[in-house]
Amino acid sequence: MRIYVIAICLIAICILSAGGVGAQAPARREQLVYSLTAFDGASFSKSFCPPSEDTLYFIADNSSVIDARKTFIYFWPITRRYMAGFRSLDEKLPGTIEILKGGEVIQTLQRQTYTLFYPEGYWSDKATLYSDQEAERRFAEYQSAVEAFNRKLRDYYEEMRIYREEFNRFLEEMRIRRESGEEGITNIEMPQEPSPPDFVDFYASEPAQGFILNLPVGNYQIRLRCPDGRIYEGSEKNVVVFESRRTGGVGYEIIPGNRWTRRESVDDPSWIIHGAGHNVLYFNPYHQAEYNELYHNKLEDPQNSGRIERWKWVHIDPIDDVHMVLSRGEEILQQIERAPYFVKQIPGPELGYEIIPYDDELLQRGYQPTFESYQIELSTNLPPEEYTVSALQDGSAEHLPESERSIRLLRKENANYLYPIAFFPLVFGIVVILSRWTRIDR
Amino acid sequence: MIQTENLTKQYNGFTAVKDLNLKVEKGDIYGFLGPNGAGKTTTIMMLLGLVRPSSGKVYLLGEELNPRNVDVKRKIGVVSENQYFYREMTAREYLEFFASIYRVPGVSDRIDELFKAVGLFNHQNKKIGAYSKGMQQKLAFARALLHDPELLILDEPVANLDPTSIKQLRDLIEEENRLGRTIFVSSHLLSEVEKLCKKVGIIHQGRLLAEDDMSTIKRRLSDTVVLTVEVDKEAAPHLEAVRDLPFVQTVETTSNIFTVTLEADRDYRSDLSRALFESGCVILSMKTKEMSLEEAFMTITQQNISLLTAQEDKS
Amino acid sequence: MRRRNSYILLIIGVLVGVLFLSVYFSTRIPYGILEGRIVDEVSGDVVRRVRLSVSDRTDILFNSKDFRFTHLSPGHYEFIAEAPYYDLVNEEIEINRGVNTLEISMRGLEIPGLDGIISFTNSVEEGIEIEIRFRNTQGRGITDYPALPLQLEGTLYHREGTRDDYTLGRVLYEGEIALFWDPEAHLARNKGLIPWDEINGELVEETHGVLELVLHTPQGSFEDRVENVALTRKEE
Amino acid sequence: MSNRGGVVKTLFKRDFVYTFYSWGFYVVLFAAFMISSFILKNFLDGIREEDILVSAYPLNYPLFISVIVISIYLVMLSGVSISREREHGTLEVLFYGPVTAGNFLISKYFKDLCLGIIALAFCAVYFYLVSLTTNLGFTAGLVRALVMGVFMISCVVCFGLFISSLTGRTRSSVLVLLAILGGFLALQFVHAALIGMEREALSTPMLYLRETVSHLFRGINWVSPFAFLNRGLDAVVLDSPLLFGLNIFYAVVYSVIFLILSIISMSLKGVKA
Repeated sequence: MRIYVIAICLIAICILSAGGVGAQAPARREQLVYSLTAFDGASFSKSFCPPSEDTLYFIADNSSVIDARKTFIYFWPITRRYMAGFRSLDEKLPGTIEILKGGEVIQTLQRQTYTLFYPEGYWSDKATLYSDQEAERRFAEYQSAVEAFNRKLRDYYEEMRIYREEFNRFLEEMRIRRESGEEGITNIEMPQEPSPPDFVDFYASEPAQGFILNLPVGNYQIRLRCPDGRIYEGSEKNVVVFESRRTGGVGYEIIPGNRWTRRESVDDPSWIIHGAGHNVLYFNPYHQAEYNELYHNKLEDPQNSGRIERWKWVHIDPIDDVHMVLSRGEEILQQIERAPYFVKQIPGPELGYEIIPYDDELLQRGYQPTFESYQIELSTNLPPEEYTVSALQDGSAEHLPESERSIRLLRKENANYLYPIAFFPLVFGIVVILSRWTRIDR
Repeated sequence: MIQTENLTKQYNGFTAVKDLNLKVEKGDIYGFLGPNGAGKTTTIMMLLGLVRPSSGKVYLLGEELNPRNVDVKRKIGVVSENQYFYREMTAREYLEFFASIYRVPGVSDRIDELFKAVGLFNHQNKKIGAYSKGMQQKLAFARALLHDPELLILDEPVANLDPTSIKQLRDLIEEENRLGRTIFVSSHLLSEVEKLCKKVGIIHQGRLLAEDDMSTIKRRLSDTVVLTVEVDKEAAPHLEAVRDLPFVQTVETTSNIFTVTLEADRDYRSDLSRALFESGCVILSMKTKEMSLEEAFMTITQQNISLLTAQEDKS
Repeated sequence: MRRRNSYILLIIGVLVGVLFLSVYFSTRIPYGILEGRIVDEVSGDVVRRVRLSVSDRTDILFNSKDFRFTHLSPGHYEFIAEAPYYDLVNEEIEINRGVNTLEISMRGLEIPGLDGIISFTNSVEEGIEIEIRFRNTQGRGITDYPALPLQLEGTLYHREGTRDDYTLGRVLYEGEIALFWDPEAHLARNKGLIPWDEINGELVEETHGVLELVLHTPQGSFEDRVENVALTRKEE
Repeated sequence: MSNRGGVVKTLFKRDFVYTFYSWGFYVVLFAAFMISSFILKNFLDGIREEDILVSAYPLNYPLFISVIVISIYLVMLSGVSISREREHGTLEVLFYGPVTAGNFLISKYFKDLCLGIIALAFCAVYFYLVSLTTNLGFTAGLVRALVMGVFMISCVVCFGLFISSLTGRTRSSVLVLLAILGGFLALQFVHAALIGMEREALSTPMLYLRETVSHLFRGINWVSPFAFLNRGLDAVVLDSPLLFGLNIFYAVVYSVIFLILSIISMSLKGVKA
């Protein structure tokens, strides 16, 4: 009897606890959040940390920006995430950020001006953080570059206008000459079309204010202190500053020739490229670093989840000043240079595409290359064995560290033999047991 | 060879063996008698160090027993009540295995010799799983004798055997005894012990009731007659009249019935009826229950326990 | 069998006990929580940019009434609330273990730089709604101000003529106009209403009125006139 | 050779040899390899569409599955090894002679470990044949994984022996083993489910439960032999000699602790069912 009573109590506890799950639907509240511009190994991830998350994550010895502000926070049950209504309320909280380690304040941060500088243009991921005067200078540089571009554009439009007028005159002249019976090549000079100016090839974000944080590996706490010395309610958070487990490796993005939109990554040195049949592969090497999955996901957005026992590779920078080699053992089979390629759409009923080398003809027809890459062809003539691809610094015979990847060409036609192989322990067993039977009296 | 001092074993408040003091001399065939559940197996387990005594001491071959002292165990052979085997082995493999554990020299000859002695020579390459109970018992004997032990402990050795096999094994035991081995046989069959043993210990409910020469014990158990006397009155008030008679050993009453144990040296029935008549009772019936040795033991009751203990006191 | 059952019961009992105790202790917080609402005394609306302080903690509410401080050790504290153009609130409070609630209303002091009013009217279903906007010396609208105890009086005339050229006609309404607070509004959160059934006489479609207003504030009285009051009831 | 060593060797030899005279061992290997073949066949079929597939070393997963299957077999085998001899009485007969709990357990341990090693040798042969057939490659990593497998199997066997030393009957050994392993799995599941839940969506008792479960989970990571298996094979994939060595060290410590616990528990429990 007693056991039933206890069981009922246990069930009741579970039901009551489960009841709490639905009961606490949080409403829209004005709350303190930290907005984050965190260095993620390659670029900067922007997110915010809602009050529900008590820890912020940053990569060690790199600058990241945080700022404390008040906004409306609400829970969006569909995505199970907190959302911030920065449009309806976005107020910076005045004060300084204190960084504590072991209960002692080790740093006090003031708001600083900063800009994110993208040396390869707005669309590139690569960015550098500049602060204070350098930030102002970089932004001013960008602004003057934009102004210069605008001036050039105005000039270009003016040149275009003149060109059109000249061209019309040229056509008119031609018409008159033709009408007057002149035939063959005329000696009138055709006006040259002006070329448009190139857009600014870098970008700097508008300078903003924030606390710039740059810490060595460790666990810290932060809090926001009001100018009058009080601590803001809800501003205390833990900070985990971590570093990459493995750095200096080379990872590859592979564009398979027959499906250029679905790419493969070969980041971990232990990963193997398995091929069968004919393949053309375009390799794009990257510098990379390996981070803890949980920490890095939380760095990208504190509301992300991840597993602390897993690791992930982050591509830092594309590598383009190397050549690649395909080898079998010590024997080098192919040496591959980086080259531009063009993806040509195939019109008609068989909608598809073809990747062709970019050449002068395409250039003259005004096409831009679609991508640049290292092309490796795995032909059906190669015997099914293990091959290695690796990247070598131009002009050097040394492989870049951790740049080697195995390519295995498989005999997939033999897949059906796998089942018979599994029977061999049984065969072995039959032999052993039969031999035993012959040795005993029945 | 075996000596115990106040050996006691309690399981969760139940006393299986209490203050047991055994003494087995070198060269004895010692019979350890008692009904099922009397504590025989527990005692043997304690002798072998497989069950830890609650209190008391065990001396085997002159040394105090220590579970880690395996050298003593090399000098003991054991046949247990139930036979446990690796049934997937052949009999020969089985003996070879134990020979290896006991490090028996000249294994092959010794095994041949034993198979011949127990009559299993032609079955030695059969799987033990295919053996009959009797064959398994014989194999167990062979295993126990394999390493030429000084002491042979046999727990109900002939329990599952047919008469021919019993004879065969009994001869074997006697033969081994003649060769100088001390033999400790536990049994609930008195007849078995009677034929083999020179010395007997009787255990009941964990206590050693008697330990003596076979002939003495035998006399004690057979020298009594139990009478059931029905009278016309309530028996209890007349108890004293009966108890005081010199030939009466014990007496009990239930309603109008006396259960009286008499000495068996002559017929005391007329003396008894006279005494009862004089105390004012009329005898309605009188029945004699004369037990055989076997019966007496098989149906051990409070009566013959008190009988054994009473005589112990007298002598 | 019975022994084993009693072991199982004992183990389950201990587990349940541990669970209960831990739940009890985990829900029993060892510190005080202070939570509550802070509102404008007159309007019951949000007090903008109110800064709250208790112990060594602080918080600024930009657009909310609800506040909450946690991890306060039990004891006596001074609770301070300060907001621009509001009277400072300074209260002795006692914090006990668990949740403590505090309701605060703040009294508005002044409308900053008030120099006059601009009024608009709007015909709505209930009557003629009057928006009162405050302007400063530069004639700009004032957006951030507390609710003050105001009184509005007005006279509504029938307009004879066009907006640019009219004479005042008969009086349609005269006297005090009820004021209410519109928290959603940006500039004119003070609003008045003249209900239709308090307007004298039959109203003819497409006619307009002229409304003369006097607003009494702690910072003085201000007048304004609305010259094109639509006298048509707006049906929803 | 010392007395003790001789006894251990004899016990070991008997147990070891007779395992090969029954079907269990072969059937388990067959099952493990069938599953592996199935996985590898799928892998190869996966290449059919695109003619390319990037993956971690594809034999790792089947090897992991094989080691798991072998471990389950061995944990069951070792889990019943003492209780079965207890139940059948054969343990008692051994203890009539010069056999102690220590040499009995050590012989059992080495028997199961050697069975594991033989099973891993079979795996090596299987994977070698697979790699010959399909060119999936028999790499140094696989060899390292097989070496690690020996230590992992040692953990599994010691755990099984410990459970067996506690129980008197085969049936209860199996039930206890299943209950413990099932409990580990259930806890892992509950842990995953609770960790995945939003903090905001949990009531205080549930939060507490989550904390408790996560502590328990951390504890289990050092008690469950399968957790060692996981970590060990991870160390192989990561190709870190330090981690590899460390895991071997952990496995040895774990084995020794559980072996000693088993000997103590067996001495206390005695030879009877």
